[in-house]
Amino acid sequence: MTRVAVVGAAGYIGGELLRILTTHPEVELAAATSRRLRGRQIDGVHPNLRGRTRLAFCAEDRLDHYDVLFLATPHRETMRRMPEFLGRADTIIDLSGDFRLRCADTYEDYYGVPHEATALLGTFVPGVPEFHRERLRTADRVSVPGCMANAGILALTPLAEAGLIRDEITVDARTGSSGAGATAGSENLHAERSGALRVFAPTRHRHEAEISQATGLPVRMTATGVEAVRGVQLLCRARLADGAGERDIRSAYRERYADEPFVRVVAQRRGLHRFPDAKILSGSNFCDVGFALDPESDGVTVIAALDNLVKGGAGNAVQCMNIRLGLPESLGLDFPGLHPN
Amino acid sequence: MTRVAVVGAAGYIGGELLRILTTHPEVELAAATSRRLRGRQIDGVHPNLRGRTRLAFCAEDRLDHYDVLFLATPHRETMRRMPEFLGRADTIIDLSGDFRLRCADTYEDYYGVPHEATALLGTFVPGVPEFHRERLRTADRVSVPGCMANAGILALTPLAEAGLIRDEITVDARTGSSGAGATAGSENLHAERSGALRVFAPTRHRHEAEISQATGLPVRMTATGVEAVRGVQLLCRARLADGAGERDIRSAYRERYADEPFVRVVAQRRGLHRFPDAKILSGSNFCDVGFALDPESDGVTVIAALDNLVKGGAGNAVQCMNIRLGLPESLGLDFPGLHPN
Amino acid sequence: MTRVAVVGAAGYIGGELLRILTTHPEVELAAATSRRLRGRQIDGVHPNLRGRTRLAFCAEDRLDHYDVLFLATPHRETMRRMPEFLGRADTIIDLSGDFRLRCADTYEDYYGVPHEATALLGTFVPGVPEFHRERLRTADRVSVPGCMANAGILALTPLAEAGLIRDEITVDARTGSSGAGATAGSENLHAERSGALRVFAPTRHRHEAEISQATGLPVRMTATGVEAVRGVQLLCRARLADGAGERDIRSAYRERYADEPFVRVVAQRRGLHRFPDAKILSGSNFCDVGFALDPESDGVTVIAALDNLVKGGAGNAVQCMNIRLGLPESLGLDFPGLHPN
Amino acid sequence: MTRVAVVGAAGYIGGELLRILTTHPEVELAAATSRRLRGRQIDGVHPNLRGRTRLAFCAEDRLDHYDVLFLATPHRETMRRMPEFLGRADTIIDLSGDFRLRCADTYEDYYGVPHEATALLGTFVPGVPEFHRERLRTADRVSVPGCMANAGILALTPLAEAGLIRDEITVDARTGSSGAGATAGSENLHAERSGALRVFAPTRHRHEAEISQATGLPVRMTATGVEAVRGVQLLCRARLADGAGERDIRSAYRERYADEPFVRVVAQRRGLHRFPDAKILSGSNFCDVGFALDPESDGVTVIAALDNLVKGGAGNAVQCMNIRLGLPESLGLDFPGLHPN
Amino acid sequence: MQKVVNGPECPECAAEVTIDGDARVSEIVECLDCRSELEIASVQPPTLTLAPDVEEDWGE
Amino acid sequence: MQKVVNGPECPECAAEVTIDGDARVSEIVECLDCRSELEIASVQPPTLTLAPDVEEDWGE
Ligand SMILES: NC(=O)c1ccc[n+]([C@@H]2O[C@H](COP(=O)([O-])OP(=O)(O)OC[C@H]3O[C@@H](n4cnc5c(N)ncnc54)[C@H](OP(=O)(O)O)[C@@H]3O)[C@@H](O)[C@H]2O)c1
Ligand SMILES: NC(=O)c1ccc[n+]([C@@H]2O[C@H](COP(=O)([O-])OP(=O)(O)OC[C@H]3O[C@@H](n4cnc5c(N)ncnc54)[C@H](OP(=O)(O)O)[C@@H]3O)[C@@H](O)[C@H]2O)c1
Ligand SMILES: NC(=O)c1ccc[n+]([C@@H]2O[C@H](COP(=O)([O-])OP(=O)(O)OC[C@H]3O[C@@H](n4cnc5c(N)ncnc54)[C@H](OP(=O)(O)O)[C@@H]3O)[C@@H](O)[C@H]2O)c1
Ligand SMILES: NC(=O)c1ccc[n+]([C@@H]2O[C@H](COP(=O)([O-])OP(=O)(O)OC[C@H]3O[C@@H](n4cnc5c(N)ncnc54)[C@H](OP(=O)(O)O)[C@@H]3O)[C@@H](O)[C@H]2O)c1
Ligand SMILES: [Zn+2]
Ligand SMILES: [Zn+2]
Repeated sequence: MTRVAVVGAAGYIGGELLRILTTHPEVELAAATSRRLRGRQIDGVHPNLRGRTRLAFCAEDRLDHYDVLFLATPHRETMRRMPEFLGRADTIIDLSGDFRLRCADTYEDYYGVPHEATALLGTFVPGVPEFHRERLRTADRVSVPGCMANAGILALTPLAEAGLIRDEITVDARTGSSGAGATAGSENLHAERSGALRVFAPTRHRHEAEISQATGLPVRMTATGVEAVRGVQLLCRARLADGAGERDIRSAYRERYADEPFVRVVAQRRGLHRFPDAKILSGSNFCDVGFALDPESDGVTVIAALDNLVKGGAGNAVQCMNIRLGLPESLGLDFPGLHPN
Repeated sequence: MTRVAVVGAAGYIGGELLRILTTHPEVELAAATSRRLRGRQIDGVHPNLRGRTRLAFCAEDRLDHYDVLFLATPHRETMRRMPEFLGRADTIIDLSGDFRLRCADTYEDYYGVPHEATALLGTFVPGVPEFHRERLRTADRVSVPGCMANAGILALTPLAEAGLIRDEITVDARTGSSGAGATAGSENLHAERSGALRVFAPTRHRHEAEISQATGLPVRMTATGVEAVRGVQLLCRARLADGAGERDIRSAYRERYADEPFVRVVAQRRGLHRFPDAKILSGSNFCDVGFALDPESDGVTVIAALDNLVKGGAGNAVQCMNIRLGLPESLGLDFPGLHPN
Repeated sequence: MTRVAVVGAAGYIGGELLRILTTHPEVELAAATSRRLRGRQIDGVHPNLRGRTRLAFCAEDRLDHYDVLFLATPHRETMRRMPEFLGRADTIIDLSGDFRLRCADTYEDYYGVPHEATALLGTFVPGVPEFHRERLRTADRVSVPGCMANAGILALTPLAEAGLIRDEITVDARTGSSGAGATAGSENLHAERSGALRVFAPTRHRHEAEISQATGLPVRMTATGVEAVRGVQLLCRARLADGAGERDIRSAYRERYADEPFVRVVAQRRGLHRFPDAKILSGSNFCDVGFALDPESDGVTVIAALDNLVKGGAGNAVQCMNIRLGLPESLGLDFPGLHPN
Repeated sequence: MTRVAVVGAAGYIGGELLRILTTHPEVELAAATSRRLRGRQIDGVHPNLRGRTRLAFCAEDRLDHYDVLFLATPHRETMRRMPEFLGRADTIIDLSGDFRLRCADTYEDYYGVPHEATALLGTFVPGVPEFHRERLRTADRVSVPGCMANAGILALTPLAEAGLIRDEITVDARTGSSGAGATAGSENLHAERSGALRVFAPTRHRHEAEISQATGLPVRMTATGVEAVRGVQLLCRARLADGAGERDIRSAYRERYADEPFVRVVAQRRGLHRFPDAKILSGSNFCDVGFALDPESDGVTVIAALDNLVKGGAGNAVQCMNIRLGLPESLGLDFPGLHPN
Repeated sequence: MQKVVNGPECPECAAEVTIDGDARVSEIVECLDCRSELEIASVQPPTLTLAPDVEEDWGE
Repeated sequence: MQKVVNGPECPECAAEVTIDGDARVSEIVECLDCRSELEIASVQPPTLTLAPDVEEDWGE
């Protein structure tokens, strides 16, 4: 049995890690930390785990050494404490934003503070199995992308790699409320957030830097909070390279994703479910990717959807862990999602 | 022009009072207080009022004297400060729970603290136009009922008065999130509250004391938070008195409410909208009341719905003000609600 | 491998059966019927199954013989066709309402039509593992209870059996829209149904007959459609038998459900999640049961929640199948549900 | 009193017209047609109007002659029947899509059928008070823009007119379910539509033609159904003309909209409500317009929101009527919207 | 203005039902209180009977 | 492995409460059944009392 622990386990990403790890057949969840709730049963704040575990949260200073340590702590905080965490596990899988960008300047530009562990920046392997699987097999430091970033990376990289799109890409992202974490504030008060169409990033959402880094293309991204708890959907616009057409796009995706367990290409001509929709992805580790060409211009609309807490966070992290441990990649991740939901 | 002011104007009831009062043709909104937001424009937290007013919140110590003063402050706090408020207006309309119950012991029983202004308890007229219209014409102190209480009072009093029901009444109330006010806490975090069916009062919800006081019958009440921002619906069960039947019930409501501008009897045999549903009442001052008899027993189900912030709060308070000022009772209250919504 | 088939597989219960059966390790899903969609891929209407199966719907006349046949067809229709279905499988698991009530008169009373296969009525074993496990081990005909009925049966039977409650029980049920199936009509139009608090059964909801049959007590039940796709919650009121108290109630549940894999007792004194709430049960096979005593009377409020499509339907049916086949009872049913959701 | 009638009055736009017209102080609602519901009370399908009117729907052949006739009928059908309607009123206000585009070819291109009343195409004045007020004062034929189109026109025209933006504009629109009308189908079934992020137009939504016609700029538009009943929000991206900056944008809006009763510029630096959000606009006739400049590029994001049934339909139509009749422009349209909602 | 006959009682809820002066036997009218569908059984004097109910089964 | 003492009953709901072997007087433990907060009153033998309730007023 692999011994794993989760730091920041009282939060939403932490809780989702606990859900997956407590049902994962090859790991033993050895510790889950919370400063505020130490000593309390984890099912007190994660009531879906009732009857599944009798684990209680522990304080961080009770951590010992684990095979894998997941970090589900806020950015800024995570980089400060990374040296300490590195000593506590063979493999660190970080879900915060602190080690996703390779370049310290870009970090400062998008996060508004200087990076405090620049020496470590280059040492993390991106937690994107679809593009870094080989490196992940031996990686001891993994940095999982942001929820919207992952959707953008999976949607756009195959087209960028194949040279099928050019120029600037625009991304219109929509996100549910769990993306903001479990901290109460007036912005997340039910009466305020419910039914909102809140453009919280009219330009330059942070995740654009990650998508740009992965695709090598300039990206302009907005983000809007929509009525949902879980779920992210991206609507991206790009211009086709000269001569590129629908078949090229479809082939590029097919080639890239034919054997991927968790990426599905959804671009159908009929039915209710023609393009990726986060509604049916809650709890699943799928990222659905689709596209449509404008018949009158060189524009292509690319659409991606995922559950921000799963393929946009905890599920993707466990997929990385499975790869690192040489386990079947889908272990613990086979829930397909619900319909209707 | 009547000069009015609102204390606690940054909250949800306060905001709804501002909405109604800024469009009311016969009043001048002279002041709106907030401790936290004093000096700020009121449309900062009440964005629906953009373009309607340039009023800023003021601190409470800036209040002078008004024709009518509305109190939209928390219970407990309100009773402590009532003596001070009484000096600031000809007519006080209190929306808190502090002066609704005539009996200090019942207050302590349901609110968990002793009443601190018992001498004032009997001096408030219940803000229920349907049953206290005459007293309201000259009342200087009005205590508006609780949101769910008002629905229960309007649904059950006609039957109790007419002797058509007997024994204990049970009330199962469902409420939206705005009923809990504008203070952020984990219980009202969107991701937690959204889609919830949260039984927050499995027995003895406070409003049962108000309904019992009004109807003279024992009441047992539960309350569940449901997915909605606005809206309250009550499902009440009672037993028919000997010999009472469907026509008696219908007549009792008809007689009571035929001329009431804001109570509608909704008990239809066909269609989608057979019984009261809060969905179509948002923003309106209606309380809809309906009923159905069990064909096989002496049970009757009584259903009531209203918008907790309007007929369950601010709208009802303005209706009381209109009566007190001798204005047409519906002034400022004619928005019928939306469908679909 | 056990060969199973689903009739009525294009509906919501049918789809949920497909979800569970396609991931169940010990069964082979051999056929799924739809009249309207025969020949079409099942993931066309059940998009969550994309990538999980390449099965297409077949017409009913293509059915051959199976180990287990699930019926997810409308009531009335099912009883007419039952003789035909009986010939097509060793074990029939019926999810319709047609064989739940033992008494033909009660059926006619609640369903409005005479029963057309009265000779078969007594031959079905109730699909309630918690109370009929032994009979289910050898049952060839299983009739799974209604979604709300199952919640009521699980909540109330332990108390009735132990003689802890007496007299009439009232049940106030709240349900999401998937309970009405996949047929479009104005009552289920999004703009009409969204946010509704629709009392569609103000008295005598059909499921009261099932709860009454199981508990032996008179039941009066109402049902309200609330904003949710999945999920049922029941709020039941009963009177305690003389001398019965909180500990007796708790012990009765403990004894009954200590070893049950899918019933949890949720009656907590603190926290956000004190009583059963369907919000966290989507996709899971749990029924949560809780209670609270009125400190001032002999009243007890009993609360139950489940996902109507899982423990209220398809999941419960698969649990019955597992028992019948001698498989571990939780096989294919281990998804714990999501939080937040 | 002005005598008005509504054709297609059982639909969602029809119902909203009835809501506004029954409370409008200067008009008499003389007739409301429905083929399916002729003879039935209008409050049967528009339950918010209970107690407001005793009008019943009439068949279309019962129409006589009115001062103003509103058409709330489907496109294609409306153009066929326009000659007949023209004879029934002094002023026709058409809410369908059939007379919005000046060019028959563009119509065919976007609606997929040839226009059948091309001779009438040029005779309709666009129902956009903000840009055609003078013509509307005497117009006998008014064609109100599409819901999303109106948001786009109001958001972009001031910038286009002032030469502040150049090249192609992209528009990502989000819309609630009432935009699709009151006809039940599986695409609008609550369980399917609820919580959806459904990209129903990945390219070339019809309303792009209207926005392009009004602004003179090429437009590429997508549309996504989001969880809401009412409400439209547009997120538009454009490039600034050389030298244009934030102040120019703000001035252009200010100049255009300073005196407009129903357009508000919302582009704030602080608070929860910095940009236009349809959440607070339900029932109101406002279109809120805002913008943000990308600090690192020449990109500008423009955001607009409105209630599709009000400023995107019925309210805008009544505003046009008020202008035509020489009435105060806001008459019957003063509901400011609700917060929270 | 349509002539109205000051009408008979709704057999379901006893509300007074208003019928048009030119109404004919077997036409359907709606009771404004309980919204039953009522059939005009006779016009002189006006009498009403309950029209057969269409089943509304919301299944939930 | 932590040592556990097979514990006393929860004073609220009579569930058996498990306490760590190294628990001290006045520490707070949670009843796994009813989630009351319980204070360890003594360790030899282990006894529990109900910790004072924080008021949870959800106001609605
Ligand atoms: N939510 C998403 O969709 C998503 C997706 C991908 C990645 N992420 C990333 O995952 C991380 C966690 O996100 P979340 O949404 O789960 O946030 P969250 O719900 O706010 O949880 C964060 C947890 O971290 C702990 N914490 C807070 N401040 C801390 C500090 N200064 N030091 C140590 N621990 C602290 C808190 O628990 P205690 O205070 O009890 O210790 C809290 O439960 C963030 O870096 C986020 O960017 C989030
Ligand atoms: N919400 C409903 O549905 C509803 C219906 C009927 C009646 N009521 C009653 O109406 C009152 C207000 O309810 P609400 O929902 O509007 O609550 P809310 O949103 O929490 O607002 C209360 C306001 O009172 C002010 N306040 C808070 N504590 C105060 C104190 N100690 N002294 C003075 N002011 C204080 C706050 O503003 P500052 O801190 O900025 O001053 C706050 O904006 C309550 O008594 C409630 O029971 C509510
Ligand atoms: N929804 C729930 O929560 C729930 C819970 C427990 C039990 N149930 C019961 O499960 C059954 C199915 O419910 P559902 O919600 O899944 O309904 P549904 O979504 O309407 O599906 C019923 C399916 O049955 C087929 N069908 C319809 N009429 C038929 C007929 N005359 N003969 C044969 N097949 C017919 C239809 O498919 P084709 O027309 O394509 O053949 C349809 O897909 C019902 O008996 C219901 O009472 C439902
Ligand atoms: N929904 C919006 O947000 C919105 C906004 C702006 C403009 N519009 C436009 O307004 C019009 C009405 O839209 P809606 O959303 O209200 O649609 P709707 O809810 O479907 O209503 C359309 C109404 O037209 C009647 N109708 C249908 N087919 C007809 C035909 N062939 N001939 C005559 N009447 C027919 C129907 O009533 P009966 O069958 O009972 O006669 C129906 O009630 C459409 O042209 C739409 O494009 C809609
Ligand atoms: Zn009637
Ligand atoms: Zn306990």
